[in-house]
Amino acid sequence: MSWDWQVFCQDTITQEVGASCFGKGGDITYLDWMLSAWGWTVSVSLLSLVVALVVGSLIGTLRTLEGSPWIVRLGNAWVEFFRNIPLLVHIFLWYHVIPSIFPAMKSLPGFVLVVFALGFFTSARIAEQLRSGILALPRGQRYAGMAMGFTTFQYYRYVLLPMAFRIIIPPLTSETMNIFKNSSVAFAVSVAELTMFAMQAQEETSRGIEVYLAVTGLYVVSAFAINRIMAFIEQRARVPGMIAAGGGGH
Amino acid sequence: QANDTLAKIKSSGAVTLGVRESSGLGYTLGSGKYVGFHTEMGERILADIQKQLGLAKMEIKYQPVTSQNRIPLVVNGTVDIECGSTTNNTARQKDVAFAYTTYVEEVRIAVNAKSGITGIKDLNGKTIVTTTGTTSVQTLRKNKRAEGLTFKEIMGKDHADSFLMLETGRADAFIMDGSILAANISKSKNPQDYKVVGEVLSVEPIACMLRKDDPAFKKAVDDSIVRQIKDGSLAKLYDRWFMQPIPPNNVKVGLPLSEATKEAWANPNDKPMESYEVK
Amino acid sequence: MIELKNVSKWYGSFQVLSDCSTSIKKGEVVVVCGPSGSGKSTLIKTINALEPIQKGEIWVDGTAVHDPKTNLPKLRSRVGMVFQHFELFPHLSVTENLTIAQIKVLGRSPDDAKVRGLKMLDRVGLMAHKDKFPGQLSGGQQQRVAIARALSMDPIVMLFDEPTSALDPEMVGEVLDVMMGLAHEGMTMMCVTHEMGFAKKVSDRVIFMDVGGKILEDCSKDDFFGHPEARQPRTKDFLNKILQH
Amino acid sequence: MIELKNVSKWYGSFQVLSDCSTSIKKGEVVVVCGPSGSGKSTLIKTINALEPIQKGEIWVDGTAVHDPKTNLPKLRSRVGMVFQHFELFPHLSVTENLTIAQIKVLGRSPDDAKVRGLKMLDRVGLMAHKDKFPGQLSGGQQQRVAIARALSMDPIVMLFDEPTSALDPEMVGEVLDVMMGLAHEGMTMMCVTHEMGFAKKVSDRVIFMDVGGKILEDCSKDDFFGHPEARQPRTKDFLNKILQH
Amino acid sequence: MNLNIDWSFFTWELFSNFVLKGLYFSVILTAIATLGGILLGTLLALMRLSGRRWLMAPATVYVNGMRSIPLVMVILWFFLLVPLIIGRPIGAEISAIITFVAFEAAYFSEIMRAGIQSIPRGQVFAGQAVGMTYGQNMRLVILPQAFRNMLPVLLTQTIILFQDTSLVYAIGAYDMLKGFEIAGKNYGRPIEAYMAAAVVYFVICYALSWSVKRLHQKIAIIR
Ligand SMILES: Nc1ncnc2c1ncn2[C@@H]1O[C@H](COP(=O)(O)OP(=O)(O)OP(=O)(O)O)[C@@H](O)[C@H]1O
Ligand SMILES: Nc1ncnc2c1ncn2[C@@H]1O[C@H](COP(=O)(O)OP(=O)(O)OP(=O)(O)O)[C@@H](O)[C@H]1O
Ligand SMILES: [Mg+2]
Ligand SMILES: [Mg+2]
Repeated sequence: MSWDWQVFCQDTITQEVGASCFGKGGDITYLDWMLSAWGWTVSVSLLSLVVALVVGSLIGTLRTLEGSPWIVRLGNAWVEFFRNIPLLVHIFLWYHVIPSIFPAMKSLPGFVLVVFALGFFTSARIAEQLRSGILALPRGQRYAGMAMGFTTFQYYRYVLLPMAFRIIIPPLTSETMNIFKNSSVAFAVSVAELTMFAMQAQEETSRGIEVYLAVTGLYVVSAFAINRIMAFIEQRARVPGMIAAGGGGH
Repeated sequence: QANDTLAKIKSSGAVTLGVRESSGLGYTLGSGKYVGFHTEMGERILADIQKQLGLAKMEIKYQPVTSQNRIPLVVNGTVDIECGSTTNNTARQKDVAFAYTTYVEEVRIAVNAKSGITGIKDLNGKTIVTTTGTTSVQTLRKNKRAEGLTFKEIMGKDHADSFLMLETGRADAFIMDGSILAANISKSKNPQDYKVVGEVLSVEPIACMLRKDDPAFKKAVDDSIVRQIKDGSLAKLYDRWFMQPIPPNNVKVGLPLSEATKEAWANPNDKPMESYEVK
Repeated sequence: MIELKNVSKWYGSFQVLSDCSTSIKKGEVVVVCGPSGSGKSTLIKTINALEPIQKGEIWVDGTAVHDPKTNLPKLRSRVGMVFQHFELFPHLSVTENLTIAQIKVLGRSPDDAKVRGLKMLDRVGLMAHKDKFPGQLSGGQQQRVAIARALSMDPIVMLFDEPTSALDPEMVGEVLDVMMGLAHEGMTMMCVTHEMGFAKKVSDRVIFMDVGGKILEDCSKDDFFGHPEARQPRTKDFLNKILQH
Repeated sequence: MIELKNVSKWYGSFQVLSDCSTSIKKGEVVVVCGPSGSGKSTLIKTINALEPIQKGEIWVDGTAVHDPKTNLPKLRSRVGMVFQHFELFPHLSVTENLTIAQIKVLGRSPDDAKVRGLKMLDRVGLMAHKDKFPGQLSGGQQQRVAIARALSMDPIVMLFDEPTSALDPEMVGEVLDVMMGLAHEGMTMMCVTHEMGFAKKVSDRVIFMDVGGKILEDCSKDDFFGHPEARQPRTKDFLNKILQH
Repeated sequence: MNLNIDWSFFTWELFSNFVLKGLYFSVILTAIATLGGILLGTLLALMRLSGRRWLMAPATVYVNGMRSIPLVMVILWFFLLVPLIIGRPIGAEISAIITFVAFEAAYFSEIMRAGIQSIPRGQVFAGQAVGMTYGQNMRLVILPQAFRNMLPVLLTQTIILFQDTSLVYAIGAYDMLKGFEIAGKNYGRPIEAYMAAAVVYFVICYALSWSVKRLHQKIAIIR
C-alpha cells in the first residue's frame, strides 16, 4: 500500500486537496476535523476524570468507615455494579434504556451522559484503589488522629487522605491514562471524538492506514502528556525523608 | 506472480469469502452461518470458479469483516473476495479492484409515519441520525450545504443503534442506505409505524471487492455475475431475500428492485460511484 | 482523675479485658506491664475511647467515656496519647504536626498554636528540627516530637503505649528523660512499658496484667518490687524473665 | 575462620565501612555493637557477600568472598545467618522452611532434609509447632525457627544481626538461651547485639563500631567491660547510655 | 414508557447460536491472556528490577509504550501490519490472542513489579543467605509471596481483560458482547440484548471476583 498523507488536507465535502491544509470560510478539512475531534476526546476525558476523582474518592472513603456497615455495603454495591459490566453496555443502558423509563433523561446531551458514565465507571476503580491506599496506612495513624481530638471528617481530611492519595499515585496514573483510552466509547453516543473521526474519515477517504496512524499518535500523545503531569504531581507531593511511598513492608 | 488468486485457490483448495454480520445485503444466523443476498451471490460466484478450475472439492472459509478492516484484509490477502455492502468509489480503486456492480444502493430517509415529513426540505431544524463509518454522512453534509438547511446531526454506533434513536424519538429522521432502512423497519416491533420517504439523496454502486491487478480472477468473477444476470438467477435471488419472508424472524423486507439496479444489471459495468448521477 | 469500674471488652467471642477496675488520682504516675497480648494497649486505649467497651464504666475528669452521648473528640483533645510507633503525620512538617490539632480542634489561631507548639518542641530539646519532616528524624527524635505534640494540646492526663520499645537502645534514654521530667512536674500519667528502671524510679503504682485481660496486681511501686513474696506466681515468673538478661 | 582486611564500602559517595579489619578464629564468639547507622548490619552482611564491597579482602574458611569468581550460593550455604526480623518464608510451613534450602541448595533428599530439620527444631524446643506457619508463631518462636533453619544447613559459622531487638521483652530470653547453648558447643559466631548481658556472659571478643563505619574497639570482653579507662570516649559515652536505664 | 421489553425472542437456540461461541472465545482469550500475560509480565517486571540498564531500558519502553496506546489500536495494527511483514495472513483469533498476551503483559508486569517490591528486602537476603541462586530465590521465595499478595489486583485486571475482549470486533473476531449485539440487531431487539448482556457480564464477573476472594482467603499468607 502506498502512503497518501495529503488526505488530511482534503476538504470534507468536495474531497479536494486545498492550498492550505486548514479550511477557510466555513469549509473544513480532515485536519481541522481531526483536531476538533481531539479536542472532544480531551474534554470528555478530563471532565470524566473530575467526576471519577470526586465520586471515586467519596465512595473509596466511605468504604473504609468503621462502624457503618450499611454505608460500606452501599459503597461495595456501587463498585461491583460499575466494575462488572462493560463500559459500552453501561453507555447503551444509560442512553437508550434509562431515558425510556425516565423521559427527562432524554434531553440530556450525549456528551454529559458519557462524562458521567465514564466517570462513574472509572470511579469504581479509583474507589477500590483509594480504599486499599487508606487500608495500607498503619492503623496507628487513624488512632493518632482520633487521639488528637479530630472528628471523623477531620482525621480523614488532615491525616488519612493526604497520605493515601500519595500512596496510590502510581495506579492512579494508569487510571488517568485509561480514561483517555476509554473515552473512545463516547462515539457510541454521538460525540464527535477521535474514534468516531477515525471510523468516519477512513470510510470517506479510504485512507484507513494513514487515518488510524494519526489517531493512534494523538492518543499516545494525550496519554503520555497525562503520564508526565502525574509524574510532576508525584514529584511535588513527595514527602521529604520518605522512601518512595508504598514500600512500607511489614 | 503474487496476485494470482485463481492459482492460489487451485493449489490450496480453499477460498476465503469476506462477509458482513449484520447489514442489509448480508448477515449471520449465528454459529458460523452467513446468509443474505450478497453472501449467497458470492457463494454462487465461487461455485462457478470451482467449476472453471475443475476442482472436485473447494472449501469456502467465511471471514466476517467490518467497514474498518475490509480493505486492509483484502489487500493483505486474508480475504480473497469480499461480497458485503462495499461501495465502489475511485478512492478505493487505488487499493482494490471491484467486480461488476450487482446492486445499486439508494440513500434515503426513514421517518416516523406520523411525523409528516415527506422529504429533505421538511428536515429543517430537525434532528437527523446516521451511522458512524458510512458514506451517508457525507451525503448528508453535501445536501446540507446545497440546500442551505440547518439540522442537528447525531450518529449511531451502528445501524441498530441509529434506528433505535429513531424509535425512541431522539431523532426525527434516519438517513441511510435503502436496504438497511427497509431491513431495520421490517424487523422492528411495529413496522407500520415507520416509512421511507422523499427523494433519493444519492446512489452508490455496491460490488464485490477483489485484490488489485488480478485480471484473471476478476474476469472469472465478472463472468459468473454476467451468467447469473443472464439466466435470471440473480433476480430470483433478489426476490428471495427482499420480497419473501427471511430468517431469522420470517418477515418480509419488502424492497422492490430499483430502477438503478435494473439498469446496472442491463449493462454490467464496474464504474465507480463518481460516475453516477442523482436523478 | 481516671476511674475504671468493671470494664470488660470482647472482640467477637474473644475477651480482651475482664472486669478491670482501677482509679488514678491527679498527679499520679502509673506503669502498666504484663506479657504480650494481655490487653495493655487495649486497656489504655479504652480511656480515651479509641476502643469502645461493652461493659463497665470509665470516667475521665468527671466525663463518662462509656456514655454514647459524650462528645468524644472533645474528650480526646484533653487526653494526650503517645504511641509505640510515634504516629507522627508523615506528610506534615514537625511544626505542622504540632499545630494542626491546636488550630483545627481547639480553634487556636495559627500564631498562638505555633508559639505553644514551639515551646513544647523546645522543652523536648528539638527546636533545631522544627522545619524537618518526620521521615528525616531518628526514632528517638520522632518520639519526642510525638510527646511535644500531645503536650501542646494542654492535656490533663498523658497516656503512653510502649513509647520506647520501637527505639534503638541508645535513644531510649532521650525519651525516658523527657517522661521523667513530665512526671516530676506533676503530670498525671499512665504508661505501658517494660522499662523496669523507669518504673522503679518514677512510678507511684504498678499494674500487672495477664493474658485474658485480667489485672493481676495493682499496688504501689514499693510493694511491687520490694515484696516479691506477696506477688502472684505469674508476676514473679514474668519479672524473672525480663530482668534476667 | 573469618578474616577481614581493610574492607571499605560506599553507597554512592557515602562511606558505610571504612577500612575495617579483624579476624575471627574457629570457635570464637564475637559481639558487634555500636550506635544505629554505624554499619554493623552492613559489616556482617559483607561476610557472606549479601552486600558487595568495593575495597579490601574477606576470607571465610579459605574462600575469597571478595573475588567475583567465587561461587557465592555455595559459600552462603555454609554460612548460617539469622536476621533481626526473622525473615522466615511466610508462605511455607515451619517444616518446609527448614527443608527447602537443604533440598534445593544442598541437594539432600526430602527425607534426609526432614530428619535433619526436625532435629534442629527439636533442639530449639519447638517440635510441637512443626506444621504451623510462621504467622502463627510468636516472635520468639519465629526467631528460634530461624536459628534452626540456619543450623540445619550445617554451617561452619553463624552470623546474627540483632536477633532479639524485634522481640517482646519476655521472649528475648528464649532466643538468648538457644544462642548461649550454641556458643558453649563451640560454634563460631559473630553477633550484632545490644544485649550486654549476653556479651558479658558468652562472648570472647567485642567489636565496637562508630558512625562512618569505623571499628573503634576490637578487644577481649574483659578489656571492654573491665577497663573503661582504656576505652575511647565515644565508647564510654555509648555504654553509659545503654546501661543507664 | 415506550420500551415494551420483549424477551420472547431470547431462546436457548438463539443463545447457543450467537452467544455461546462468543462466550467461549471470550473465556479462552481471557484465560490465555491472563496466563501468558502474567508469565511475560513477570519476566518484564524482573527485567525492570534487574538493575541492569540494557535489560531495564527495553522493558520500560515496552511497558510504557503498550500502556499508552488504546488496546483497540494495538489489536488493529497487529492484525493489519503483521501479514504485510510476514507475507501471509493470520487468523483473527490467533492475532487477537497474541495481541492480548503482548498487551496485557505490560499491565501484569506493573502489578507483579509492585508485588515483588512489596516483599521486604529481608526476604531476598534470607533466600540468598541460605545459598539460593537468583532463580531459586525468585521461584521459591519471592514470586510465590508476590503472587499471593497481588491476587486481588490481578483479579481486577482479569475482569477488565474479560470485558476488553469485546474489542476484538475491530478485526472481525467475535466475543460474547458481539454475540449479544448481533443477535439483537438481526432480530431487531437491541435493548433486550444489551440488558441480557449486562446481566450475564455481571454474573460472570461477580462470580469470578467472589471466587477469587475465597481463594485469596484460603492461600493468603498468615501474618
Ligand atoms: N481488632 C482486633 N480483633 C481481634 N482481636 C484483637 C484485635 N486487637 C487486639 N486483639 C487481641 O486482643 C488481645 C490484646 O491485645 P493488646 O494489643 O491490647 O495486647 P498488649 O498487651 O498491648 O500486647 P503487646 O505487648 O503485644 O502490645 C490480643 O490477644 C490481640 O490478639
Ligand atoms: N541501600 C542503602 N543505600 C544507601 N545507604 C544505605 C543503604 N543501606 C544502608 N545505608 C546506610 O548505611 C549506614 C549503615 O547502615 P547499617 O544498616 O549497616 O547500620 P547499623 O549499624 O546496622 O544500624 P542499626 O543499628 O540501625 O541496624 C546507615 O547510615 C544507612 O543509612
Ligand atoms: Mg500493645
Ligand atoms: Mg542493623
